[in-house]
Amino acid sequence: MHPLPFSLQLLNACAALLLLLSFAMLSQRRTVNLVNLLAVQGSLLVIATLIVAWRTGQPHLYVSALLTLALKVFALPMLLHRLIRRLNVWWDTEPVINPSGTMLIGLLVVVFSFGLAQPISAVADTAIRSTLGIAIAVILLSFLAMITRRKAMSQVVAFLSMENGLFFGAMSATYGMPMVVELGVALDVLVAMLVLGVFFFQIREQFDSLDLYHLESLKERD
Amino acid sequence: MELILLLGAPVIGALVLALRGDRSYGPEVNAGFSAVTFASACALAVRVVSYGPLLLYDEQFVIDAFNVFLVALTAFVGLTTALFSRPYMRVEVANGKLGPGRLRLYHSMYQLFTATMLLALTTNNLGLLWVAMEAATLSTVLLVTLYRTPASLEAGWKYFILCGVGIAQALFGTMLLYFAAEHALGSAGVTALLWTHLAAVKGQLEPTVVALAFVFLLVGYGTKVGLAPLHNWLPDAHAEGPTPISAVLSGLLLNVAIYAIVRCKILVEGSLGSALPSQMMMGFGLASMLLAAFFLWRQRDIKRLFAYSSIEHMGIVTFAFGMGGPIANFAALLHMTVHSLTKSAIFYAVGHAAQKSGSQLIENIRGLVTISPTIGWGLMLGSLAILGMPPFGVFASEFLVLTTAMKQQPWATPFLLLALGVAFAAIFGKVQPMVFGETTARRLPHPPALLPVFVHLGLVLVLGLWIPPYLAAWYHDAARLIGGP
Amino acid sequence: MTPLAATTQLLEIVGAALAAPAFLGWVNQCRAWLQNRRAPSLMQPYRGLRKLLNKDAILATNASPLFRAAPYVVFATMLVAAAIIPSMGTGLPMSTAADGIALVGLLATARVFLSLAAMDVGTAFGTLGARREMMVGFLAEPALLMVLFVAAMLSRTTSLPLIAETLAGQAPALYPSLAFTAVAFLLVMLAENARLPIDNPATHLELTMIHEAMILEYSARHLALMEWAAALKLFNYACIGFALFVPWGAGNEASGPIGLLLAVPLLAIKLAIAGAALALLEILSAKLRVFRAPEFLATAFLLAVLGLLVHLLLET
Amino acid sequence: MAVSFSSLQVCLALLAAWLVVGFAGLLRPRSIRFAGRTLFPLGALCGAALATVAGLSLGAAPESRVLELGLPGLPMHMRLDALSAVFLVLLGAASTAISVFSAGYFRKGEGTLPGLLCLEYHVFLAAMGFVLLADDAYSFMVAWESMALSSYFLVTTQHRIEEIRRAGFLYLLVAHVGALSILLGFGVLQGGSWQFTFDAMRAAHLDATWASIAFGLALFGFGAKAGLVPLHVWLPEAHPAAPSPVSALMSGVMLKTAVYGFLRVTFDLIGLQLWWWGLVALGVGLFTAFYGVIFAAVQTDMKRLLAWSSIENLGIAFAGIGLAIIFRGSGLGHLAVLALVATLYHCLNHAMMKSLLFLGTGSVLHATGERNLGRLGGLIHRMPWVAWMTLIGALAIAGLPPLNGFVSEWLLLQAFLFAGDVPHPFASMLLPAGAAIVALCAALAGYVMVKFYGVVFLGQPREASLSTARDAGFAERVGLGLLALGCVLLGLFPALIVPVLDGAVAGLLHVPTSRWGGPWWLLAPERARHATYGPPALCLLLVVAVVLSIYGLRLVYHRTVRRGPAWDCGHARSDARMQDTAEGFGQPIRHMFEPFFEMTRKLPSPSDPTPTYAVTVGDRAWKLLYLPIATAVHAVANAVAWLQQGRISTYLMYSFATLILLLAFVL
Repeated sequence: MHPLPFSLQLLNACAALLLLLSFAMLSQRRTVNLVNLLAVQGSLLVIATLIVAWRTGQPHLYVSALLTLALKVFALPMLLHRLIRRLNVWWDTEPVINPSGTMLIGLLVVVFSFGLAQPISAVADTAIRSTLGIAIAVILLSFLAMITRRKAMSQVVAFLSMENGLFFGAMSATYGMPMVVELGVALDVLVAMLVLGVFFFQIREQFDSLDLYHLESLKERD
Repeated sequence: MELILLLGAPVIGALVLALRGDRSYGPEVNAGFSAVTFASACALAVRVVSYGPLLLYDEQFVIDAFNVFLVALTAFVGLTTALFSRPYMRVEVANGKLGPGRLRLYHSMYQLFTATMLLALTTNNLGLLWVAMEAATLSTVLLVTLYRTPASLEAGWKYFILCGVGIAQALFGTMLLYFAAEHALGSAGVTALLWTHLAAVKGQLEPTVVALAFVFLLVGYGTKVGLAPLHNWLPDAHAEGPTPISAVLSGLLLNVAIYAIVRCKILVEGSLGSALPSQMMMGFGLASMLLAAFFLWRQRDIKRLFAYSSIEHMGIVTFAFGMGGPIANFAALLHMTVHSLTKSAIFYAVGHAAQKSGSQLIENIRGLVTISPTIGWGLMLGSLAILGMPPFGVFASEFLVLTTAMKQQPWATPFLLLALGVAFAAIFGKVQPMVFGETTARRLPHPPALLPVFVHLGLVLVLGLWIPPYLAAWYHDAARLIGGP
Repeated sequence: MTPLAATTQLLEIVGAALAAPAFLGWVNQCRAWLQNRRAPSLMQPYRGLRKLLNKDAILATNASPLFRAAPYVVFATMLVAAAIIPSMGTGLPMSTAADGIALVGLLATARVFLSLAAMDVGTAFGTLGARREMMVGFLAEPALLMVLFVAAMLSRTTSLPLIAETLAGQAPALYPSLAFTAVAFLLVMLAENARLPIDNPATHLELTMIHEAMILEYSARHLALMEWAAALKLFNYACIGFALFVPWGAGNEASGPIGLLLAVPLLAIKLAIAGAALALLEILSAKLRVFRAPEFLATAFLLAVLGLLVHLLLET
Repeated sequence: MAVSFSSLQVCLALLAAWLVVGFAGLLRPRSIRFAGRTLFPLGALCGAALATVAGLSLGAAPESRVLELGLPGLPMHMRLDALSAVFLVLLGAASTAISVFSAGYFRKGEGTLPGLLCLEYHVFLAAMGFVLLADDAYSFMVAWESMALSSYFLVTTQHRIEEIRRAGFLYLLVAHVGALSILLGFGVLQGGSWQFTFDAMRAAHLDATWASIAFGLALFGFGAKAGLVPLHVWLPEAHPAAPSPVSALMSGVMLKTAVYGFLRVTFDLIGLQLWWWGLVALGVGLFTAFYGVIFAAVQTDMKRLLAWSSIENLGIAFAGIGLAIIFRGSGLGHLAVLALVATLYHCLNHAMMKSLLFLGTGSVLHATGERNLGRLGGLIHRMPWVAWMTLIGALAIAGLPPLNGFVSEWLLLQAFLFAGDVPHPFASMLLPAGAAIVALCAALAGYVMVKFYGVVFLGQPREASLSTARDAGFAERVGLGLLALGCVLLGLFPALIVPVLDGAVAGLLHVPTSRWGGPWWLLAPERARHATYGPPALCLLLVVAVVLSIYGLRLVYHRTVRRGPAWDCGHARSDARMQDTAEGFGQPIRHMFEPFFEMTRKLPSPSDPTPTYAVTVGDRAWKLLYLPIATAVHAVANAVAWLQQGRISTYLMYSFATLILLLAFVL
């Protein structure tokens, strides 16, 4: 078989890096680094988008790349850094499951998501179908991260990386969603971040920390 | 035209109230905007009933039998809740639970919430549907945490995270649908997310992809419906927010989420042609009913009690939609209507009851009939209605669901019987001492607004004895639209 | 109704009313003889009645009208019962009005009124007697009913004269079911008529007495009626026994007046034998404790039901 | 010009009138006089009219009509056929008397406001009427549950008392579960034709399995309302809790709607009847009857005693139905008719006598404020009217000729006599035992009634306070009198009533009606060979005999009657405490049927200076059935609660697991 065009190789490389990043986030315990990793993820996303845009020459992809750049590379990480500084939550406590165990589960999740992607990419005629599996993997991995985290902040970061995974999946499978939807999604993410900001401060002033074990009083088990 | 008014009124209302919501006339303004919304909804309904389904604004909006009655219902309950929240919020302010700022927030977010629900109901674009659902979550999160108590913050956080994650799954599902649609329609771009187009080509959608998509959509929107085991945010959020919000969350938001699921189910079933979606929905429905019934058994907080009862009833609706077929769908639609009317009425009564006895704990609420018969009877009749006692409308739908299940899914009937029986024992056993017996309640600074309670209960009563023909026609059309095995 | 039937009917009622005390006397006589005592004369019960009828009646201060009415009701029921039991003849017009089941009902009515009257004055003995009487009754009544059921199933009818006729008409065959029920009937008869081993008609010991305890408060004419009714009851039971188990010889339309005339002495003979047998049974058996009475009657009840099953098993 | 209404229209109008009367109560909710002097008499008038109309319609052909109410595609169908008419007569007649009684009964300050009470009362009546007229599953269920609901509110009239609330809760819970099972039964019956009208169900053909399931569900559902063991527990709680007229209505009429529904479903809606169903119903019915009567015998609360006796009577009724099913299932239609006639007659009787007794207890309760048999006695002197009326009821329910209770017993035993004709040897072996149990229950009922009447009305008053008791007022007397009259008439003229019932039942079973022979005074059922019963004649004989004995004595006896203290076997002093108590009177039964009772005895120690002895008799059903269920539910609830730990990671894990599982399921 003839080798893939360079652009596609580049894209696959991005995909691989994304996967790597999400593993890193899974293991990372320093909140600042988490945010940085998120920013890197965002920039990889931008690159991937640009590649696809250049290959397919769809104008609206450039716009969405711009949007991503603004939102996920600059706005959100800055906001998060600000919050970290203001609420000085630099470290996450010991995760629910120890990192090695998490890694193992993560591995299984990756296998599962590749298996999941098979039937879909089988019908995909887009040139970049192989990346869909990675998108799903990123989504599920960040889900896993959310489960294992104990600090509100790191949970939120994981949540955002899940958004990234979704975005990447959308782009790799279908060259991105229609414009109106992308705008809406972006708006929602932004608002969500703002709400989160408010939240953090409220939680802070109530419990003067962002540990999630403060938030375990409403339950049925007694 | 009506549509613009329908969606515009609440948005403008949100802006206005964000600035002036804390004035003495704020609640009235709030109610006023809701009234406008309701009026336009009625106009829209009339138009659809007379001219049939509408596609508006280059097909971005669809109004058909299925969603128009939900729109009307949403607007109506929105209005009555606004009326109810007038005295309720005044009392809260008088009790010093709220400041002007939060009152502004409350009123504007209330309107915004209405707007997002109406958007979610009317839009034809699955992407926009998703956006609207997410927006609905966001607009209510801050309302759940309105009191800033630790419990309310916790509830808000769980609500935010769980629903956020769930909704993310739904987005992925939407994306997969889009992906499948592109292959079916061959055309990229906006039209591939328009429900009408998808419905047109649902036969050709790639089954495996669609099946996967449905799983993501079901888990995603199912989280917002509160299907067990995705329901964990629901009792907290419903119990900790202000009662009017509990009323609309229980009465309306759940309906909207169900609506989203059913819209997707129509497509998926069309493409799969298998009973897979039905089985999943029936499974979720039964699980929710049973779990909720047993959770009901050990509730101490009156609002949590009725929150769980909402889960149970959503389970019934999901089960009914899962069974499919004209009668089950009809029953499910009817059940959505009567449930939202009854449940909101109950929450109105509960709100005042809790204010009167200064506590949400069931053991602190006693003998309501003796101090204020209206609240007492409202709560009693409401609970009996929600428990499926004739001649209230809830019974009508449960009648159809049970009889249908007995013939189509006999294996499920023991579970239904168990769930309904346990739920009855649990709820009634807790409500009776609250209503009867020696009293502990006290007077309120503002006279409670119980008109909404009895208006709702009256409507439910009427629906139990006589369903007006045009309403029945709606239901039938919608049921036909939803189809099923 | 034919004149013969009318006469039979009249004869039965009057005969029963008059002969009943004599039968009681006869039983007592036999018992005395069997116990090697000098026996009271056959007329003794009549003398007792006359004596009572010549005394002033004393009513307890808080006795209600029910108390006064009861003796008449009890006596009347017994009289009517006598009217529908084919003792001398089977052509009884009145028996169309009440069949076997109704007969049991009549006896129950008598029992209930007796007990209510006993409770009316509100003495310790009265209520005690009433309770024991009802205890005996609620087991004896269904047993008697089952006995009648067997006969009714054998003869496909519940009207007593017809039962007697059919049973008499059939070739004398051995009916095992009838054997069972005969024993059951005997037990019921002993219990219902306050005879040993259930009750001792001769004592006023509170531990033993049932029937006597109930009529303690009665005096003079009321007491006379009660005693008379008791004698009638015994007589009736005897006649029921004859009708079911030795139905032969009762007169009917076919046999005409002669048959009726023959039936009278025949009945006398039957009564004589039955009375002697009853006395023999009584002296052979000892008084049971009241707690044991239910077991005794339960046996009767079970025997009767057993007879019914045997009938369905073997004879259909 | 003359306008003619069909009887069905008139019946519906009368039910509507009841509703109107009820809502009129809200006009002046606090006025006893308005409710008592105006509304309840009006309700009584409606009841009388209803009874008359239904009675007149008995001969006529069934007529049905469709109301513009109900679900779309399922308007409310109403139908008036002979069976409904019979029960409507029952409802109308009993409710007339009870309403008249209620007019004088309710007093100030008894919990619910009189106006509201009036509303609930008449809604209750109307709901029962609609149950009898409903001709489709939906309207039947609506009426059925409305009946339960309104009666629940009536039971909890004095909602301040804890155990009354408990009783109400238990009652509504059992009623609701029963209703759900009836509902499922209809779900089976409509047999795939999405028509819930009874006509469609008649048309639908079920195979044996589904038919049996439907029968089972109906037996469970209607049994819960009729108080069949072990679903009877609500009954002895709810009846004492309710005001006496309500107890009378519930016991006298509402329980009969269960019989009606069971008949309707079993013989009318289910196409086929299998004979072994009959064995089931017969067995349950007989066990219920026996269980009920022995528990009645050991009660110490007069209304509880009557409630248990109601359980017994409903058990007898279901036994009769079971017998009918056995006959029907073995192709002996004519005998089935005999058994069913007996059952219906028993229902009519029970409606009369049990209402009479409950109303009697109501008057006693108002006069003395006592329900405990241990504190009553000697009331025949204080309240003669109530006492004599109640005596009639007591004798009737004890099944003594020539009153009405005996007639149904007679008919039922006549039906049992044909056990030999049943082709299934097993059944024909069991039936005689059944007859024996019926006889035993009848005899025990006599025991119970002697205890009830003797302890309440006879003997010496056990409390000094009883001397102030006053006889019932005018309205109450009239109500009692009407019911007593009903008992006597039903007892004396079965020959006039039974053929009508025969017509109704024969129509139900599609069996040719038969002559019930004899002149007006003689009951000579053709279906039962050579068996005749002429209550008027019998009664005449008794009267003549009494009169003769009185005057006969007058001839030979000239002495006077003196009053004196009780002799009491020469005991020096005997006071009221020496009389047998209710517990004492129940002692032999406790002794004999010990295994059935959950007894807790409190025995004094020999050294106790003030010894006290107490024995309480409990129902084993609680320990054997209900407590285990409750504990099981509780355990499950606790286990389920473990799921909700309050930790958000756990919740996320649930979502994650669900997602993965479903995806794996799809792949």
